[in-house]
Amino acid sequence: MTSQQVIFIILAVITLASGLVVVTNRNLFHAALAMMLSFFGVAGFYVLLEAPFLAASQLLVYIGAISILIIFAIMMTRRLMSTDESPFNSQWIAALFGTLLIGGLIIFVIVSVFSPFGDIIIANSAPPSLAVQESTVLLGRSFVDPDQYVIPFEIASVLLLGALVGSIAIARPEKES
Amino acid sequence: MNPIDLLIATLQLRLGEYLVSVYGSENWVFVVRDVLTVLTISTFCLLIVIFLIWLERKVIARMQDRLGPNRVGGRYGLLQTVADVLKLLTKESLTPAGADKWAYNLAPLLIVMTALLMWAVIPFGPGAMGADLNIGVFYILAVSSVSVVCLLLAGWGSNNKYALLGAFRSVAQLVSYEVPMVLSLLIPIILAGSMATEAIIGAQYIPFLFVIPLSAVIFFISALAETGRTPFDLLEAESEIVAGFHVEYGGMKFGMFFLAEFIGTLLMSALFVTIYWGGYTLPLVNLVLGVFGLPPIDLASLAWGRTLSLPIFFGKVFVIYFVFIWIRATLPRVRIDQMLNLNWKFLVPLSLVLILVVAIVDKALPANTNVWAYSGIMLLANILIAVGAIELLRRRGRQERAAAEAAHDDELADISAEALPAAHH
Amino acid sequence: MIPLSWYLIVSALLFSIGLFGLLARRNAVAMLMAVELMLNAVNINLVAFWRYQTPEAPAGLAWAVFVLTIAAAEAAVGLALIISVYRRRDSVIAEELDTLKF
Amino acid sequence: MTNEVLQNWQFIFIFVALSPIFPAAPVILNRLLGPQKPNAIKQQTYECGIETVGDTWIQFKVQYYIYALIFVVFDIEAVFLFPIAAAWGLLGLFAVFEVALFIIILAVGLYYAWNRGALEWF
Repeated sequence: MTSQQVIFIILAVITLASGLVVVTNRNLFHAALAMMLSFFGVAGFYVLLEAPFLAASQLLVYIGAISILIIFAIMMTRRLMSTDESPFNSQWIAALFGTLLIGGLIIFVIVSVFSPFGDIIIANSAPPSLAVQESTVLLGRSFVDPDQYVIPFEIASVLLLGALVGSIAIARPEKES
Repeated sequence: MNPIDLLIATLQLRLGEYLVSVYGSENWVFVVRDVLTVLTISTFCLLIVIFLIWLERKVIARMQDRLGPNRVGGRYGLLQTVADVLKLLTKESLTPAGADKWAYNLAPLLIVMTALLMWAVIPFGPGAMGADLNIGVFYILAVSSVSVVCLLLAGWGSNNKYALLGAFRSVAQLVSYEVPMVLSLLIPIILAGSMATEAIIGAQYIPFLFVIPLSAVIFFISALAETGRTPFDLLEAESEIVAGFHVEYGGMKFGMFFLAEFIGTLLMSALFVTIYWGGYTLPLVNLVLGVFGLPPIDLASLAWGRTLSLPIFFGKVFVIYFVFIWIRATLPRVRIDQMLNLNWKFLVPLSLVLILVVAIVDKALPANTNVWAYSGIMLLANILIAVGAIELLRRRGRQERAAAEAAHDDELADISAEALPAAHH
Repeated sequence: MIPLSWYLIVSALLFSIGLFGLLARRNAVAMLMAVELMLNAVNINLVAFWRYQTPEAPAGLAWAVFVLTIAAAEAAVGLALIISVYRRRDSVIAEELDTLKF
Repeated sequence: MTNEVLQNWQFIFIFVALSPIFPAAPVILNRLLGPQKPNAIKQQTYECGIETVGDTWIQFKVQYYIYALIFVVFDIEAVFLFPIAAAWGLLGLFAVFEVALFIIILAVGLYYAWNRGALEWF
């Protein structure tokens, strides 16, 4: 086992275990903490996949921004965070079976594509070496390249504008007249 | 492995290269080297704080015409901080009733971790750095954004109204000032064409401080706010919210917040030096040497270059750090609405304008422009924007003052109009 | 060397965990957190396929950044809605917000 | 890990793994050295000597949330702009217009927030 594989397994355990805590913990604040840990594990995967820029973005956006929004929302709606009630709704058993079915199906497909049980469609081998070391520069160029992602790039700014305007309009309390 | 070579390699800060030359490029050699580097950087950070606290107390005392620490450790009170650390170590460590134990205990740990982790990409000398990541500056921003979460953890975990209120204030402040900091850091990256810290140092033929001074000023102001230093120390505001998010912490757990603040301030100085002042190099000296036709000093080619660059680097860092202390001794604390207005209504629009102008100027100039002409035009653009912004502020300030005075006069008129008839009766 | 399938399996598991949370949690904020987990799982897939299949074109990276954008926009608007609903109805339990049923 | 990019990141992994030691050691030392005599009064919430009233739950301002909102939007903007800035030297004149458009659209958002009074501390 190489050191990369060891790191991968540690990260996978961190990500999945804290993911489970997120969906099962009664204390919402602890769930949010676990969610941050899970995000952190995902950032580790990005590093292993040689996308360090995305790993840093993951920290900056998910942990530094989205988690803060979520914790704010938890605190603002905190009065209802009673810890004795069940965290699940009435349909949770059906949800569990449905999820197991879907998850099992996806994993079955992955295993049958990549493993000796089925026909090997995609070679399950080492990644090709990166031709361009600077994947970040490649990414930056693709955002403003008219042949690539310039339209999504501009649409993203419109989406952000919409989100900003919409959420300010929704979240601001009505002016007392 | 020869002990004398080992010693020389250590003193030259080339231990990693020495180990590789002896044992070959095995992975375990790199692991050993990395572990040693981590231990060195972290221990250095923990120990320098003892000195920094002493320095801060002494300098502020001098600026306020006091003596400062002068009992423990001789005439200059050199060991005062050591005594303070011992005191913190022997205090009872309390956990307040009703505290969220996870959050309460995790916060001091995490905040020091983030403060330490940022040092990984700061170059102390040519090649002497933890890891030369190609996203260096962005990595620092990402790690520093995690520290915001720690404050929320501390505030929430303490089960204290003041702590929670302090945490909310801190988050509003840190989160707000992260925006101009991020935006101002884009500008040196545009100029250097890379996010790696060492590449940015290499790009500074003329230090960026003299090419894009406005970006440096915006960065410095937001660094003040990000580290929670005066005039932006609303995080602690002893007189308003007791001590902010760490009111319930005592002993070494409190010490950790203190530690993180000082490491963070030193890091911001180091980052400023790296990005705007040529880091461990001597660009201005090299320019003067160039005028006389002498070759520039190239530390990277010297065997002892890394060791020699340390005093250069830390000399600059302590100059910037001194400015931090100076500002603390000079300016009073701002109000929370002033702090937020300064950020959102001044710094953010200003840095957006600055990015646009720098981007346009950079592309408008032909690619083969002389570095002096390029820097001169950039500097001119910066000065023009700064003058324009100040003029705008002045006009706005005059308007507001006029409006306030008019309102005040009206009030006076109303009072006298009401009061006079009453006096007749 | 890590096979591509490892990433895909982890991503599938994370997606399933998120899906379960979305379907089974009562609290609307918790449901939103589960959605964020699912988006993360998708991102792992995008980046893994980019790295193993088309490392020369940054398609996976670029779309991962767009997913990041959408996740942020979704969290901002979703949480604003939750806070607004909480202010009016004094509840963030998804089952209790059933006015449209009647 | 033979790859150079991963070689650098291996250092970060090691740093992350080792860094908890440095804050944890003094805290644990404090535990060992300091006295341990907790009692109910000592552990009460500190509010300048006044007995605490009510729950810690406070109806705090939605304003804090709005600042966080605007921050999130600009944070994402940074994620887009940083790789573009790093690649700036390789880009043509056309990129300036695209980036300017991008920034101006977001500046409109800031202007809206300003105009709506969302930036006022009330």
